[in-house]
Amino acid sequence: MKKSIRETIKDFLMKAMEKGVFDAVLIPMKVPAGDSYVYVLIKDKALVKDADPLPPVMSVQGGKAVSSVTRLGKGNLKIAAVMRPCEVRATNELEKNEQVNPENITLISIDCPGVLPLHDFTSNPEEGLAVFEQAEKKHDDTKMRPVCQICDNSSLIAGDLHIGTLGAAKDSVFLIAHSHKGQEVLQTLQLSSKGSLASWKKQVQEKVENKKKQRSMTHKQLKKQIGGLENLIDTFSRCLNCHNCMRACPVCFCRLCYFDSEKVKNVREDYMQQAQEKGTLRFPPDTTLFHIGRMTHMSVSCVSCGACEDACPVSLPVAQVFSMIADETQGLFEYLAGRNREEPLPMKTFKEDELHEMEDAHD
Amino acid sequence: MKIGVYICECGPNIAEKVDIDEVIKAVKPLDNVAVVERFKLLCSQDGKQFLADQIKKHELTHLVVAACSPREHQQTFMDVCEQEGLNPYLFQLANIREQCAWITDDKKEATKKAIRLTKAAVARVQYHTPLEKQQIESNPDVLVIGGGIAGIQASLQLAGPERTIHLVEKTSSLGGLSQYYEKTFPDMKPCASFIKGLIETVKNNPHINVYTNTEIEEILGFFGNFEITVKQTTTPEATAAFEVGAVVVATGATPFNPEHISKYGYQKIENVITALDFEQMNLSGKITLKNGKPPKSVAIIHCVGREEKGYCSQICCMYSIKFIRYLQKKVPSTKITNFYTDLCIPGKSQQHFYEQSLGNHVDFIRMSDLQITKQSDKIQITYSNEKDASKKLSVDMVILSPVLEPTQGLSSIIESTRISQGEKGFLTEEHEKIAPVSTSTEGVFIAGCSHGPKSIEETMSQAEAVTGHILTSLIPGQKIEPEVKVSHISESFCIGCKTCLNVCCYGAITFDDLKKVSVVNEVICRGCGNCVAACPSGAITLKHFTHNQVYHEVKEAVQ
Amino acid sequence: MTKALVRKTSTEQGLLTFLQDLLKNKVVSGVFSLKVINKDGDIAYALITNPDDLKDARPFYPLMPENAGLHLSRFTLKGTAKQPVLAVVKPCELRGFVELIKREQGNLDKLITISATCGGVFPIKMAVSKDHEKHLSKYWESVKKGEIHPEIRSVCKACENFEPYTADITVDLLGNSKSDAQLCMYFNTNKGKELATALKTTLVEKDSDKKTLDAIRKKRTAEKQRLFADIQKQLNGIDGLVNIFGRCIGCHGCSKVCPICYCRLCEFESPEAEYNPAHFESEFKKKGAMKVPPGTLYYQLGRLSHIGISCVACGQCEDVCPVDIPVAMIFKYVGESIQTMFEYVPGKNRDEKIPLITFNKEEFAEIEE
Amino acid sequence: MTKKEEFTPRILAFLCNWCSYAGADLAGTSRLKYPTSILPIRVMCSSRVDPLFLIRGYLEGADGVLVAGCHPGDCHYQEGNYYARRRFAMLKNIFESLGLEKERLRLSWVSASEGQKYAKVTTDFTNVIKDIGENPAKSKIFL
Repeated sequence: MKKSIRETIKDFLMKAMEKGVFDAVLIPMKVPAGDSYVYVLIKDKALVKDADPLPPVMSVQGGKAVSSVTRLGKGNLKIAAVMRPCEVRATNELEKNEQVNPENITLISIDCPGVLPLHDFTSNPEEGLAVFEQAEKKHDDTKMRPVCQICDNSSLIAGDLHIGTLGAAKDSVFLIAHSHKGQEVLQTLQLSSKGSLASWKKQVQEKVENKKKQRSMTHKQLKKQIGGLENLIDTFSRCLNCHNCMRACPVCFCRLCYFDSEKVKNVREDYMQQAQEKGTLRFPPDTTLFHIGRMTHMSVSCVSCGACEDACPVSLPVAQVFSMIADETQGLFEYLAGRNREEPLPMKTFKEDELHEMEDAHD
Repeated sequence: MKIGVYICECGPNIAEKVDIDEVIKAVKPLDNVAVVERFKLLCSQDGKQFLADQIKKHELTHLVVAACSPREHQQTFMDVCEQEGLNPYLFQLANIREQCAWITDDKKEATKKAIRLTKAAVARVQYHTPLEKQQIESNPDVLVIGGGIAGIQASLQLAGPERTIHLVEKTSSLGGLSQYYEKTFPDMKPCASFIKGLIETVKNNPHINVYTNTEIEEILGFFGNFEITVKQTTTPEATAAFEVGAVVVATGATPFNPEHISKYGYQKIENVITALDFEQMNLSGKITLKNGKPPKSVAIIHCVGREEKGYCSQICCMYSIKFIRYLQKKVPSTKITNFYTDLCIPGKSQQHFYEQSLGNHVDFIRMSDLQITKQSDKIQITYSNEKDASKKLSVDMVILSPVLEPTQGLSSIIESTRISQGEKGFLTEEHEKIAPVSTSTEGVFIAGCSHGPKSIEETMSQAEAVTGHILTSLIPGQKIEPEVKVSHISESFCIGCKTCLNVCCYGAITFDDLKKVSVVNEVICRGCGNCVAACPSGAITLKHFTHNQVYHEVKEAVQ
Repeated sequence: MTKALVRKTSTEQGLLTFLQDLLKNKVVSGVFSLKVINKDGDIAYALITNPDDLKDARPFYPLMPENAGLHLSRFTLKGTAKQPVLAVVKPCELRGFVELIKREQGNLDKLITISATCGGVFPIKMAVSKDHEKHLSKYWESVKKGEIHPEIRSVCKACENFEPYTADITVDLLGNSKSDAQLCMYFNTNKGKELATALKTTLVEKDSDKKTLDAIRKKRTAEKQRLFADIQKQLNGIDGLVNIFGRCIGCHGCSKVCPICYCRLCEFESPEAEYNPAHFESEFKKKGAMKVPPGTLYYQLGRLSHIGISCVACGQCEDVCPVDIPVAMIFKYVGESIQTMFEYVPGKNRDEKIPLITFNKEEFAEIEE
Repeated sequence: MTKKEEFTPRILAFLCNWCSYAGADLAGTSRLKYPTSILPIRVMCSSRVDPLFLIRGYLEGADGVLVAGCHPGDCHYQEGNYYARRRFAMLKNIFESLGLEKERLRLSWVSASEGQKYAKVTTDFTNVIKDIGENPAKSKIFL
């Protein structure tokens, strides 16, 4: 039955393309081998049929996709990007870092049921599909990625247009404009939102509330588990230094990561010295440095999308740890990554009267 | 960005074969194209004026011309740009004549291709960046290595109030081999006396510094700015250093020494001498045997060492014939027999010279398996000719005419100039046909027998060719303009694997051991782009042939 | 005949004692080896300077968390070597390091290498849940018998270069039936022998068991041909490539862990490799749609052209691929075919030039048509 | 067969400035006829031709790629074409191993005086390509 909600969404998109509201759509599509989904930028309306606005996995984070299409310029095409809320938020963060040109892009988000761990799906697509369908039906996310299970922003509207599926009547969806751009789209398609959103809002609120509970619980446990240097080092010591997490992360946009650069490479005798101080030096020595360092670089922009954990070959709970840290650091500045395009990046601004709790009392 | 696109009708050449209006229609709508026009003949005076006016009128930032091959008129149009203050490297020429209009009778197909090529040019030009000609100070002085006829000739022609020549000779005297030759072939004009004269003029020339008993220690730098260190081999040893803008390698050649080939009996049998011994004897005025008597019969053996060295020196036959003249003059009655394997008498006057030298006392025998032995007071020559084997002939004197082989001990020169040596040990020219006296190192030239066995005549013309090169490219007081389209290595992307150093055959890339990155010397780089394709990091760009310029041309072409 | 050290003790214990003696007697200042690094018993590379810490070392543990070639490169690249260090690595890691040395990315100053005839390793993903541990005893059995353990990575099953090429010391492991009762190490170089001299250990004349090793190689070759046949079936033209690489997410993790991908910034991450809007628009003309991010197949083919010639088939790329693309097997398959063409075995001989930085005037006349 | 006729291939020809580009010009000035399918890209030396150009050209939909340079020993830059040949040999081998039509790649030595040869090479390369058919990469979305 959710299938047809997908159809509804695609019909909407195709209609919009007919009317020339959009020239192209950026949307996930199943790969020919059928074992995964990737983003595709579609100009030929007919191809939209093969797309899937709500795929069971998130192989590439939508923010990355939008960035790679618009980083070098807005282009001549009006593009609708259909993504999950966390992907829209990542897009907004990237815009704040000049990695996205929003001018010709309309960001469309959909209520997110979560996604399956990428590795689980690719290793057995058929089963994956079945599992996901069930999960969607039953609103049961126990099979979804851990970080999705504690996501309290699965319906957050941060783009131009949002498609609400929660609390919607059979085969129908809520179309919620969230910006001037979004309103224009609905107007040109004579879809100006009249109907009440009450039922959607209600369900969203319920969902958010119990997710918030789960989230703080999980984070508490996690803190116990990894808190303290010893545990932290142990957790990350299995890390292979492949830096897949950084490469999959939408807000890690650096061309060359600091931790891949010369700056972290020492001369031979320094390594010897470090080893001799401790008796043993795990090699390379900067695994923990990398993760903590990365936190300082991007945790204020982390949208808890889980791409990092999906990409980790040794299944470190990266996404969970980072979502925990992100809540803390973003909380400091009453900031929520990507929630609002206008909100300046905490590290690019300051208030004169803030964070006094951090300083020694002056007297 | 405002690109102007101009399509040349080239009279009927393009207009009749390509539907130019179609091309215009296809190009007009492209991004950044400000204007598209056709013109009857863009390389004409009017054409150039037209382009100039267009650049001004439309304030063009880039120019594309669709016309003939870049090998025809690229420079013409680049000059127009330069005059109009538009950087000439913001221009691209689409070849729609040689490689489009002229290759088919199908106008439709030709038009399609013309459109592709022009669009590709437009796509490419958008990625062009202005390039500035750089100018560097240059030193007009020249180092000439080798005081033989080639070195002397080059020095005399180059030396002048504004150009000092440093002439370095390994031995104690100038003149090289030819100072021992009484006469030259085929004109039988005086040689030794002529050389003496030259040596005097060299010594008296205030603009030539002669260094005898001196060898090259090191040659550093590049065209226009070489730093030279030389070492005197006399005791006490002394070194000198000076700077020059160009180097001429005229290290000559030496006759092959037949001593080790027993069949010739050289140094074992009396009155068996080499060509050089004979030249010296002749120059001293008398041709005699050891016992002071004139020889009644003489055998001249050609092609000595040809088999061993694997090449023909192309001059041995000629000087052997010259020896006939010496003998006919000094010991008229003597009987002369020439033994050769192949007779080599090339050139316009040599044949005549040969025929004149024939006479009733002169024999030419094509021989094989030759053997020279002592026979009481005479010398016996055993040989086979076309007809019968092991024939015998006894003579008073045998002259061995050996091939020339390259001078030894050039390693320091070769290493420090990075010029290359062929398998036979002679120096290799840059290109056999299009650059016969230049070498792979710009500013280093070769003249005379160091490049291969040569007659004095050829040696002279090589020396003159070299002088011509230097006089036109290294003008006193004028800066030199090195190639603009050269490689550049991004310090931040280079990982220092030295792949580029390995593939560069000009030694244009050096390694910065402090930063552990490769660095291009833009003055030495010739801009082939080999290092660019070799670099896995994409850290090297070839100016005007960057990845993006080529790639976007490619992409648009196959669209 | 080669000089060998033979001791009546299990290979692992014997080797550890040997290493301990070297550290204790300051013959070397550090030992670079796999080691248990946390309470969960995870294994990773470590630079050990304290002899006591060697008790947790697991020299030839059948896992490859990272290609040690990368580490040795990073360790030796900068600064001058003062203290001698001994590295215990697997044959393909050593070959990777040699390829890096050829690219000026490391050196062998005061670095002694020990390697062993290698029985292959388990996929790293197995180690996450420690699944591999239940196979360990069986694994060591099959190593003794010189058989291919069913659970090791495919590239290992297909590896014919299990004999280290340039190691100073080779530990006799694979096909050595006596390995848990007897340590046998071959000292191939003076660098290696000096260690023995320093410890006043007497070496005997001994030859490695060529027959057994050849037999093993035969098995591996057969397995390789089988696996190559499989991959070849999948690699049928552009459609095959799209099927295999279609799910590539362009994380470039494969290049990050590759011992041959040594570039500071990968060409495919450089500004030159970025696609501008015009590119997408022109792609539409042809196809009406295109994958985002684009160029994933271009990247794979390009990487093949960059490192295929030196690929040591260590399998790291496949281990870390988030979408389980059989990268390693493909690179081994294509790589070997190029390498054979140039008669080049990466990492076999330090003095052999990388084929792409040299040439032979007489070669490949047939390729020009 | 008719299908084959309809299809006009797009063939990239990387030509070195000194020999092959001059040779191609000569073919034109001598009014030799050869297919318009050939799209010349001028480079200074065949050694500038980065294998990546060929890969990209192929993925962009070129039906064939020709690399032409000076004859061995005649390279304007000494040895460039020997390196070009190695890189080409490697790439061709990669194509073969991956089951891609290696016939789409071609290397040819054409001197400045070989207009005839250039016309011949381009003509029969075009025919070869016509036989293989269009480059399937043209229509692939998931590259």
